[in-house]
Parts: sequence; structure tokens; C-alpha cells
Amino acid sequence: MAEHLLDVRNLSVEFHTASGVVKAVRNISYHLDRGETLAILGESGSGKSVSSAAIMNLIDMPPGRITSGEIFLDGVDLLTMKPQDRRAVNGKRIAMIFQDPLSHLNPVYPVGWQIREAMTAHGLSKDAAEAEALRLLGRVGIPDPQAAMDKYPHQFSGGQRQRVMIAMALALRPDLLIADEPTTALDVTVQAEVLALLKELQREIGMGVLIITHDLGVVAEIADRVVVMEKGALVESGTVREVYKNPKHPYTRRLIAAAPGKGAMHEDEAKGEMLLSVRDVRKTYGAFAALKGVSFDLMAGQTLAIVGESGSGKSTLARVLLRLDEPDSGQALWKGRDLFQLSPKELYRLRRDLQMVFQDPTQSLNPRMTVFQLVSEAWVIHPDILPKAKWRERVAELLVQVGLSPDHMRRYPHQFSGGQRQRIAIARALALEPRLIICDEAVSALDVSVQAQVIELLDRLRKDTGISFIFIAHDLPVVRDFADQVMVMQKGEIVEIGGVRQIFDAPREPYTRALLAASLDPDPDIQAAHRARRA
Amino acid sequence: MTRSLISGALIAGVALMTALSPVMAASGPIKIVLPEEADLLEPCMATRSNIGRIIMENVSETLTELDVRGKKGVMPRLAEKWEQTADGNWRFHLRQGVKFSDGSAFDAKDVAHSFDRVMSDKITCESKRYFGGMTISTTVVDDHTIDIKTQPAQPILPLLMSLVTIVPESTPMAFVREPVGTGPYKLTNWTPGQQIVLETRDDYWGKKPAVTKATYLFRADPSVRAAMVQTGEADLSPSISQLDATNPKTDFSYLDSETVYLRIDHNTAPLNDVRVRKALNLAIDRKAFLGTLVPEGAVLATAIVPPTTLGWNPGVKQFPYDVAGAKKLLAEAKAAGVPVDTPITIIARSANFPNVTEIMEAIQAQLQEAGFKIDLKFVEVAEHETYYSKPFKEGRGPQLVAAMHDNSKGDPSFSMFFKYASKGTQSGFSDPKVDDLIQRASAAVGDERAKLWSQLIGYLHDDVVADVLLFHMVGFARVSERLDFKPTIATNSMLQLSEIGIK
Amino acid sequence: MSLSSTETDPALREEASFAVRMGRMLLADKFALIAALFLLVMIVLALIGPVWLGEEAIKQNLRGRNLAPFDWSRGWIWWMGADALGRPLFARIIVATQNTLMVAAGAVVLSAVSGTFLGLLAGFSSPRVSQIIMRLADVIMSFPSLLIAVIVLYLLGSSILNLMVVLSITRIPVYLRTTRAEVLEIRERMFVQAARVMGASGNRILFRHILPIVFPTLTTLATLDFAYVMLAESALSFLGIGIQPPDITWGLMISQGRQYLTNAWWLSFWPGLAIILTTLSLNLLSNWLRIALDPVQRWRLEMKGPSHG
Amino acid sequence: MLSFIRKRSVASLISLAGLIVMVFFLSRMTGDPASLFLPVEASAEMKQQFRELHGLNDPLLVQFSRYVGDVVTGDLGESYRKARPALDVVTEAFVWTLWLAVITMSLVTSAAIVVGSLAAFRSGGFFDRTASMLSLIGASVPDFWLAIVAIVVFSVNLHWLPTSGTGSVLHWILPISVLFVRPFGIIVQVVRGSMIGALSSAYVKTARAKGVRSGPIIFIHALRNAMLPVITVIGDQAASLLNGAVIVETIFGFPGVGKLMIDSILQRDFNVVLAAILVTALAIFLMNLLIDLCYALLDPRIRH
Repeated sequence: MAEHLLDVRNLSVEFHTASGVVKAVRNISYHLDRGETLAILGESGSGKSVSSAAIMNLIDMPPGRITSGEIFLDGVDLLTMKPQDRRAVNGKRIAMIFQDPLSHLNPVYPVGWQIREAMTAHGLSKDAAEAEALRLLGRVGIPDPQAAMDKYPHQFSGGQRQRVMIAMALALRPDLLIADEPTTALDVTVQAEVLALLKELQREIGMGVLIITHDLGVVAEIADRVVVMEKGALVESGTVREVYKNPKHPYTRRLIAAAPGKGAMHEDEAKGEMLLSVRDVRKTYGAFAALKGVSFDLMAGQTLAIVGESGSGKSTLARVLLRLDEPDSGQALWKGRDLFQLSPKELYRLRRDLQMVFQDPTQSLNPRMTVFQLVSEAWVIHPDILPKAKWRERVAELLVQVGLSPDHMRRYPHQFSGGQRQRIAIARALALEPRLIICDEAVSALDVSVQAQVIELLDRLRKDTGISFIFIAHDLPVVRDFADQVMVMQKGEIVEIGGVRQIFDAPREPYTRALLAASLDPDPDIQAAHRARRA
Repeated sequence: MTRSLISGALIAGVALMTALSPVMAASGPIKIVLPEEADLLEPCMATRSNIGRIIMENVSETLTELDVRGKKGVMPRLAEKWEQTADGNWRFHLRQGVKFSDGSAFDAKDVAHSFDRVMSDKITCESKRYFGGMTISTTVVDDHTIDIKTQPAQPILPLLMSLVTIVPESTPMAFVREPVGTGPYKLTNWTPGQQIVLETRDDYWGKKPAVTKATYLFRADPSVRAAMVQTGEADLSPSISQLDATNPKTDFSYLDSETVYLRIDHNTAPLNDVRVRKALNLAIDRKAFLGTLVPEGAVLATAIVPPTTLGWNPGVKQFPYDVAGAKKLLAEAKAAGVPVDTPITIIARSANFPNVTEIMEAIQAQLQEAGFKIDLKFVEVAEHETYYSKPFKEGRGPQLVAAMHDNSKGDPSFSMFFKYASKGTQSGFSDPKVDDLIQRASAAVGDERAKLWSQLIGYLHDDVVADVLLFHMVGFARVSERLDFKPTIATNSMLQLSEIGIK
Repeated sequence: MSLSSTETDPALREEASFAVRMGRMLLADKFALIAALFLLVMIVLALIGPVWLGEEAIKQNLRGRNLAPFDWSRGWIWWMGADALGRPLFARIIVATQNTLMVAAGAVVLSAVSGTFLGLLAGFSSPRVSQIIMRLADVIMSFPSLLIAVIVLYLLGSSILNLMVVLSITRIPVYLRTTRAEVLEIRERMFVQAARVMGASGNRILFRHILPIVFPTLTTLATLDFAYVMLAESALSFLGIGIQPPDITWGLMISQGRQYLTNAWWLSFWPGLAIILTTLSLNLLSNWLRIALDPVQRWRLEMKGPSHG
Repeated sequence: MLSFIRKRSVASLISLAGLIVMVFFLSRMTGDPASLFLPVEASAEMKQQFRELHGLNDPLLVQFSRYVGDVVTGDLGESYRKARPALDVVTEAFVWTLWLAVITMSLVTSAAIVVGSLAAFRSGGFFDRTASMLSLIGASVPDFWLAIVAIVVFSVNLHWLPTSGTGSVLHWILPISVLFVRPFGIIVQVVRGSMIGALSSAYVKTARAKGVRSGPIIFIHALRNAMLPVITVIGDQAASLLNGAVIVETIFGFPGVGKLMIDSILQRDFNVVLAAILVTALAIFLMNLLIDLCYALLDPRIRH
């Protein structure tokens, strides 16, 4: 058979952990040619990143161990190479960019220096490297490259950092670029730009690109072929189109089904009584104005989605409404009383009605408390809700209500998966029987399939209990199937607010349209259409 | 094993002396290592040992000096002769042609000034304490004759004069850091914390000493001091630990005029009862200490002053070790209603003298053996002082204060008043007969004086049972073999370089 | 119901109890294990020592002073030799264990508790209060510990308790600073915010949510400090302002034996060894704790442990 | 940066003031210098006179206000025992301590960093285990014990080095080596710990992906990041050295500020004690500023 640029055969890697040996990938095989883009699609724990780490020789051994397989680069097995040859391959022939560029760039050296090093490490002269680094920074679209050379990672925005990473990776025009979740941490608009840049550069250099992602949209946008991984096994592979159109493996089907933004949208129901009415709220941190006069109303039993990119002020708004931060001005009428004027005592009472679910359940649950303690803490703080005798039984109820089983009570958060943790967090919020729950990016840290389930759960709770939700997200499709009202924010201001149908079907504001256009659709055809429109 | 070595050391030492001293005397520099640095080099503080050791008679001389090697008593130094006038005052005839190290000539005015300085209240000169309770006036008769009038008459003034260092008239009424004196040496370098250097001067009136230059170093740790002489970093260490004194060629023991005793506070029961005080004395096995915790050469004390002192009473025998006797006395006292079971506290000063901890622990054990209840308490120097000297704390329990007293001056008057007179600052009792004896003895002269002192010593020891006298200590010096030097009872407080020969 | 999720139990592995896991990890680290055992023995000796050998430890025998070690003719109690008063060193070291450990433990507890409390206060209260506390810490920091010792012991008299006080005062800032730093970081964490949203009181947040998180760090610190305090104590005794005879600690024994070092080395060698071994064990143990209590590094130990999965 | 320095200075000034007040009053509660300066036989009059001369008879507050008055005019009073300005006495001694501290710390730091880094790079390896063990032992040895043993072995028995004192270079070897041990033990462990963290960090992964050699990865990428916590510890250790290595100084007859401190404390030479505390506290403050400067140099995030 023809020689591939990259050819991974029966690769198996295992890790020794507290709970014994974990088989991270079990003899998986895939290949990739020059100019081609292969996507590895998988959710957390699928082991999608492990094979790439093996290719880059980045697996720490111990605890890791490669138990079988070969990795051929142009027919040479990387795994049996002599160390120094191996090192010569990294960066020169295979380069890699990572998720979260901030932590992957050395915080204490200027980016210019770091890009240069990629070349000097492989024998380029300092001056040549200097010049090339400058050119690259320009090429990846960093404004004022000359100045940028001497800046430090923390002085760039997330998108720019990723561009720097790309510049660094492509410094030596490698044959193969591995991109591990390159756009996950980025805003949708930025994500689109970065992916576009990658495509461009691929065409320019003619390299093969191996992109690792959990996002069908990204696959549809950039990949030619895709392999799907589940729990360390490769369950399906093929061209993006055929995999999407007729997935064979049930897991793949489930994944595609879970992709947001295809269910039915809510009708604008008749308004119930006014629950919360926010007027002209302002908040500045030092010089930075986070909220520049925000006003909106929320009806009982209604779900308001607030969508905006980082820096739009959506999270600040949540914190202010919960009195985690004090606003500079404005008022928020809650049943006629102004939230911002409440005395500590009144505030304490308000807490019962007004709850929050945080973005990352791993951090929002105290690791030292059992599920029972976590949920029942609500009643320790507000003893009048429930007599101690009833706690156990009520906790069990709540756990069932959020789709966990009562015997999870004795366990600690770290024993659960991300989705389960978020369910616990929701159960905790429900324990106070609130009128309104504010979900700050409550699902964005979760896998797609889990996302769908949690959203479904929230929606069901709304129907059953009539609780109102303020649902904060950075991505439009997520809220589509769930919101009654949608409020688009940008730079601390409301760009557009309206019924969900109106926002999605007839967006008035260009920014809203831009957001819609930027958010990636899992369907390769639709995505292709998007691209065409953009170009 | 240590024991045999020590005695060996002595014999060999003596032999060495007698054999080698007269032989051709070379000359040159030496290094001397001392336990603590002199923080001052003020002549009028020379009576403090750490200062005196360096400047006394080396830099600053006195009118008279006490012969500590022979039996000559008080000898001339800057004064050639002296006589007591009819009215009990003294006339000193000064040596002529003597120059200070700053070149100025020495005459009676300097002596007068030196006295004024000592007595002045602008500075606190230590030597002043020897003139407590008397008024002194000086009259310059001529350049080389001076009359010293004391009120009351002071029979041992010539001896006292061995404590007053003579400074030139120009010396200010404040502590000086560069002592100027008539001695054979002058201070040439003083780097605080490191070294003090004395060098001979050419215009010294007396004979040129063998040691041309003496560098003083300071090390707190005794074994380090010993090691330094051994390694040749120093030539002489006047005080090393008994344990290190293992080399008969270089290590000599000497009676160092320090007397260790337990001061009894007679004012509180049960210590106010003489039987109890006797019992204390009987219960301690002094001999057991010799050669173990206390050096072999040490002498069991029957007085607070060393045997070389005027009026020392050979008739007084130290208490035997007699536990049974002690128990008996305690029983009697108890029968007589004395609260003998009250716990008694021994207060000692940590690092006061070698092995102080062990010695006190041993004494505690021995006293408990005899049926006393004894607590042992170690305190640092400042706190010790508050227990040792008056005013004593009110409401204190019965206390024994372990202390060490130094009298190398050859006359008990420097000890008796402070330790035993009713007004004495460290006196634990008040006894009219004692007061009377002290007063008469201090006023008396010659044999009469001696008689009275020994009477007092006997009375204190046998009748009053004033305190628990333990040992006259011996010190150990390590002397490099190239030196010809034998330590004396005064070596602690005075180290005359001119007495050191070099082979 | 459809919701009871697809993501079922692989993540939901049952987990051994805390104690058992610590035990496993201890087994995994030979050095730490030995250290732990050694300390255990020391603690036992500290408890029974005085009762067991109290008599022998003070029985003097001026004839048999500075008896050399390993002289088996004299009976087991003399195998370490005898001190300047002919008391068996072995007995004395055992008896001294109690004081030595008690002083150290007392000091550590005192300083840890007060330091932690102040730290929590400084970290959680108004900037002004925090400032005051931190300045106080500075003062204590630059206050020469020897001076503190002299002052306290002069005013209160030298006793084991006062010595604890002295030693603890000097160590308070260590805990204070660590705790404060941790609190400042933790109070911003999500689960603290969550508690606030639920309306939890300041105290509840401080003691129920923050303290448990700081605790491991503090335990590690305390273990390390225990060693430090022991050295400090012996140093004080060495300078003659620590424990005073007839009480004994190892440090005191060293300083008493010091003058005999050239001709009876064992007097200060054995207590010195005792100190070194104990501090060493504590250091080893605290290193092990640091890893064992750190979820990120834990695998290093658990990997070596009997794998159970 | 400037405003930061200003803030810090104010803070330390407050602390310093508090320190002085406490020391002044507390120390004066611990006994009477007169009875320590004069022999026990000295008469009450003489002691009285001594106290008069040094103004120790006035009520404490009077004494204190006088002291403060003098201090602001830069006069730290006179040493009772040495009859010379306390400041001179202290500065003399402090120079020695400073040298001792500087030399020791620079040796310790450089050695500890190299050893610690290499240990971290192959953590669990042979070198790591030996290094860790040695450093642990080092951190566990009582320094005075070590000092005595060192003298007995190297000076008395082997005659290699002078027992104590100052003068030649040789005199410095023993004190420095004794002082070296503990900080070295401690810092090695910190370096190792912090380096293990740094080496497992994301940016090191990037560097490896770039194909950078191990040398640069350890000493350029990881080390600089790992240094921050290390510097803090170095600061603490240096501070304790500046406070004076009392015991080592005493045993080696080294005229440092630590020895001076303990002597003056025991002799109740209050002015010297206060002066010594002032000087050392000041030095430590400056050193801390230096430390913060190092932070800023090492980590741009602090700079901006």
C-alpha cells in the first residue's frame, strides 16, 4: 500500500493511576497524508489526545506506558528511534498547537524569543530566526509584529495567543501539524478566524493536519476525514460527510443527535407576572466598564438566555444580581423590592429565592463534602425550610429528580463525572426551592452529549416547577432549544433582546448575525454554505 | 585517669620551672587566649578580672604590688617606700624618672589625679568599691612625695594601693579606650571582637621583659582555648577545662583564689536554726567531689578566703561527711518544732564555674539523702544577682544561693564585710559579734589583725555556721612549651607579661 | 427515566476510606514508613519513659562517671555509657524524650492554633484588621527569639510551659502567613461563592469551607516545624536559657556533654543522634505528607502501592 | 514599582517602630544593668551612681521619650559596658555577620539550585534519592552539635583548619560550612519540589514539542518559573542568617552581630540590643526589597 505521511498502527497506551491501570487507547490505527486534514473526534476520557501525545513523545513514563503499536512518519517508526533523532523530529517535521495557549506559552519569556527558539533549537542562526519570527507574527495576523516580539504571553488576547502558538508551530514549515482542541477556549468569532487561518496556512505549506476536537462543528468546518473515539477505542472512521450523514456506530449517532440547535424552539408564551425587572445597571472595575446600563424584565416561569462573548459583561451581570458584587448604580426590582438596597438580613432571606449554578461543577462543589452534605447545607443555612429528620429523604428525592441515584449520597464530588457533578450542583440549587436560578455557562464545560442532557433536565424542571432561569452562554445554538427570550450582549451593553424565534430567524443587529454566522454547524453541507457566504 | 595526669602535670610543671627558668632568656612575641573579651581597657576598671588580666601592671602600674609568688607581702612598684605617719595617714615616696607611655613624666600630681578619678561620681570606677565607707584626701608634698589621708585610718592602705592604677594627670573624667600608663607595655592595636595587642616600650623604667609583643585573643569555649594552644594558634591559655588538662608538659593547675560556697539565708525557717545549718554541712560529701567534678588540686574550704590570705585559720576543721549526724540534727530540730520539711531551694547560676550543673545536682542528691527537701533552680547572671544581693525579695522561701567569691588580695577585709556584716550586701544574717570582729579587724594592724581575722573565721564556721563552704577552686592553664611561666593565685585577675619567659 | 445518564459507573468507582488509602501510601514509601515507626517508638518512650527508667536516670555514681559505651559488663542500661555524674545515658535519653517531645509538641500546637486563627482572621476580615495583624507578624518575625526567651523566662521563670510559650511565639508568623495566603486564594474559589449565594455566614464559610482546604498544608507545615522547634529548643538549652536541670531534654544533654566532647564524646553524641534521627523522621514524614495530601502528585505513591484495580 | 516600594517602606517602618517600643519596655523589665556592670561587692551608692550616669533612674516613659528623641537625631545611645556609641559597636559586628551571610547564602543558593534541579529532572532516580536524603539529613542536624564536632575533627584531630576566630581565609571555612548545611538542605527540597511542578507544566510540554534539548528545558524554561517560591525561602534563610548565627558565632569566636546580641541581652546592655535590632531589621527590610525586585525581574506578570 502507498506510504502515508503519518501511519499509526495498533497503538495501545496505558496509565498507572490510583485505581490501577487505565488503558487510555486500545490498539487504534489511523493514517494521514500530506495536505489532508484528519479530525479525531471524542469526548473527555475518550483518549483522543493520547495518540497525538505518543506521536510527539510527550507521554510521561511513568505513569504512562506504550504497550503496543508503531507510529510511522514517512515509513520510519518514531517509537524505535534514537532519542536525539526523535528530538530532531519534534518541531522540525511535526509541530503541535494546544488548547489553552496561555498555559502552553512560557509566561516569563517574550513571545519573540519563544518563536525564535523553535528555530534555533534546530540549528538556525539567531538572526535568521529573529527575522523569520517577525515575518511569522505578521503572517498569523498579529498587529504591529515588531512590538509584539518583545511582549509576554499575558499581554495578548486569547485569540492572539493561539495565533502566536501557530506561528511558533509553523516556524520550520513542518510536514505534520497536530492541533489539540485549538479553538475550544476561544470565542466563536475568534474560533472561526483561527480555523480559517489554519486552513490557509495548510494550503500554503501543504502539511498534513491532525486536529483533535470534541466539537462536530469544528470537524465539519475544517476536516476531510474523521475518526471517532470512545473510551480509548476507535469506533468509526470515514470522510466527514459519510460519517455525519449515515453514522454506523451507536455512539456516533448519539453524538450527532446531541449536537445543539436542531430541536423545536419555544413559542413566546403569554407573560406571567413580573418576577425581576432590571433597570440601567452599571458596574466598572477600575477603568474597565463591565456593565454600561443594562435593563431587562423577566417573567415568572420564563427562561432568559444571555449570550455574549468574553468581556461582554454577562457574568458580571449575574454576579451583580446575586449581590456577589455590588453595582455602581441602577436597580433590580424583585417582587417590588430593590435587590441592591436589601439589608444583610433581607438578603439572607432573598438567597432562598435566587440561586445560581456555576460554570465548572468541579470547582463549585466543595471537594471535602459528601453529596449529602453539599445538598443539605442549604437547610443548615436556612433551617426553617426542612426539619433535620426529613433531610435524608429529601436529598434522595432531589438526586432522583436530577437523574442521579439516592445511594450517591455518601460519595464525594471527585468520584463523579463532569455531567453528574453539574447535576449535583443543580440539586443543591433546587434544595432551597428558589424562584429563579441563574446558570452561568452552566453547560459550556461539559461534553456535547452531556450538555444536551443537562439542558433537557433544566427545561423539564422549568416545566415541572415553574422556576425561572437566566441562562448565560457564549454560544447561540446552545440556547436555541431552551430559551424563551434571548438577550445578546457585547462590551457591557445589550445589543439585541427578543423572543428566541425572532433572534434566530430574523436577527436585526449585525453583531447578532455575525455570532450566528460564526457558530459552527455540525452538518458539513450547511457549514460549507456558511463558508461560502463568508468568503 | 585524669587524676594521675593532673598530679603528673604538677610535678613535671614544677620540675620544668626549676630546671629551665634561669637558662638563657630569649625574647619575642606571644599569643594569649582568654575566655571573655575586655569590653573596656579603662585603668580604673583594672580590678575587674577580664580587664585587669590585660592591662594590670602591663600597661597601668600601681604604687604597690602584692607578691603572689613568694611571701614578701606588699612590694614597691611605682612607690619606692612608704610609712604611716603618727595620725594614721600614709606617705608614699614615688619612684623617679618614670615616664608614661605618652611621654609625660610621672609625679605625685598624677597619683592625686588617679585618686580623684577613682572617687569621682562622673564615672563609675570599679576600684572605688575597695574604699567603700572611707573618705580619702591626697596632699601633694612634692613631685615625688604624696600624703594620703583616710577617714577612718586605713591600716592596709599600702595593700589597697596595689589596686589603684596610676594614670597621667591629663586623663579625662570619662572612660578612656586607649589606656596610658607607666607599665612596660603600651596598647598598639585593639580590634573589638578579635584581638588586643600590647607591645613593649623602650622608655620603661624597669627591666625589659622577654615578651616583646602580646596578642590577646578571646574564645568562649574552653576546649577551643585548649585546642588553640595545642595547635599553636596561641601560646598561653590561663584557663582551660580540667578535662582538657591532660598533657603534663603544658597543663598546670593552680589555686585560683575562687571560693565556691552556698550562701545560707538565715532569715527564713528552717534555715534560721543552727542545727539545720550544721546538718546541711554534714550532709555533703565534699571529698567525693575532688578529682571527679572538682579538680584534684582543689582545697576543701573552711573560710570564704583562700589559705594564702592573712589570718587564715588552720585550726578550723571542715565538717565531716556524716549523714547519720545530719539526720540526727534534723530530728532534733524537728522535735524542737523547726519546719525542717519545708522545701529548700538551691539557686545557682548556669555556667558560673566548670561543672556547676553537675556539682549542684550532686549536692541536691546528697542533701536529699540526708532527708532535706531540695529544689534546684538555675538562673542566668542577671537573675542570680537579684537572689544573691540585698535587698532580698519579700516572702521568699528558704534559699541557698550557690556563688563563687574571689579574693586574691591577701586580706579578708575585701570579703568579710560584704559576706557577713549585718550591712553586707550578700550577708545572709546579722550577728553583733561578727560585726564587732569585722570592725576591729579592719582597723587593726600586723599580728593583731591576723589574730582577729582568724578568730572571726573560726566563729563563723563553728558557731554561726554561717554558710556551706565548699571548695577553694583550682584553675588550669595551658602553657606552650616554648614559654616559661607558672600561673599563680592572681592569674585570674592579673597576668604580668613581664613574668613570662621564653625559652 | 431517560435522564439517569449514559455516563454511568466507570467514573463512579468505589473508593477506599481515607485511613486505608493513607496506609497504602505509607506502605508505598519505605523511608516514610520507617520514619513513622521510629516516631511511634519515640512517642511510646515519651509516655512510659519516666515511669520505666525515671529512677535509674537520676541515680548518681561519682565513681562510675563518663563510663564508656558498649561496656556490656555493666548491664544493658549502661550500653550507651554514663554521664558526668555516672548516670546511665540510655536511661537519661529515654526519660528526656518526654520533655523534648512535649516542649516541641506544645510549642507547635500553640503556634499552629494561634497562628492559623490569626491567619484566618487576617485573610477574611477587613483590610485594616488584616494590615494590623500582618504588621504584628513582622514585629514578631524580627524580634530576636533569644530576647523573647530571656524576657519570658525572666518574667515568668523558666519552666517547661514557659519554654513552650517562648518557642511558639517565634513560630506564629509562619502559620499566620501561610494560612492568610491560602485563605486569600481559596475565598475566591467557586464553591465559596456558591456558599455565599446560599447565604452562608462568614463563620460557616471560614470554618466549614476554607479551613478544611487549608488543613493539609498546615499539617505538613506543622510536621516540619516540629523538627525546627526541637532544634530551637536544644539551641536555647545549649545557650543556657532553655530548660534547666534537673529537668532534662536532649538539647540540654548535648550542651552538658559539650565540654567532655574531646575525652567523652558519647555524652553529647547520643542525644545529638536522637535529635537528628527524630528530626529526620519528621522531615521524611512531612515530605511524604506533602505528596500524599496533594491530589496532583498522589499517584507517585499510589502507583507503587499494591495496585487494586 | 516605586509606589510599591513606598508602601512597603511605610509598612516596615510601622513594624520597626512597634518592635523598638516592645523591645525597649520589655527588656527594661528584665533586671538592672548596674548590678551586672559592677561587681556584687559594689556598694548601693555606686550602683545608684551608675544608674544616674545612664539615666536609668528616670521613669520609663521619660527614658523612652529621651531615647526616641536621640534616635531621630541618629544617636542610638552608648553601650554601658563598652563606653562607646552603641551604633559603632553594632555596625562593627554587623559587617562580619553580613559577610558571613552573603558568602554562605551565595554558596548555598548556587549549590542548592543545581542539585535540586537535577534531582527534580530525574525525580525518583538514584541521584534524586541520594540528594533528597542528604538534604533531609542536612536539614535535621543541630548546627551547634555540628560545629563542635567539626572543631574536634578538623582542627583538634586533623589540624587542617584553625579552631576559631578570624584573620586568614581558613578561619572562614568551618563557620561557613557549618552554616551551609541547614539552608542547603531546606532549599534543595524547595527547588526540587518547585522544579517537579514546573517540569510537568504545559509550557515545558510545548518546549519538548518544539524539540528543545533537556539542558535548556531544565535551566531556561523550567528553572526561571520554579525560582519564585525558591526565592522566598532563600529570603527567609538569609534573614535568619542576618539576625546572626548566634551559636555558630559564639562557638567559633566570630565577632558577629548574633554573638553581640546575646552578650548584650545577658548583660542588659539595652542600647546595644536596640541598636542591633534596628540595624538587622533594616538590613532585612532592604533584603526583602531586593527579593521583590528579583520577583519582578524573573516574572514579567509581576512587572506589569
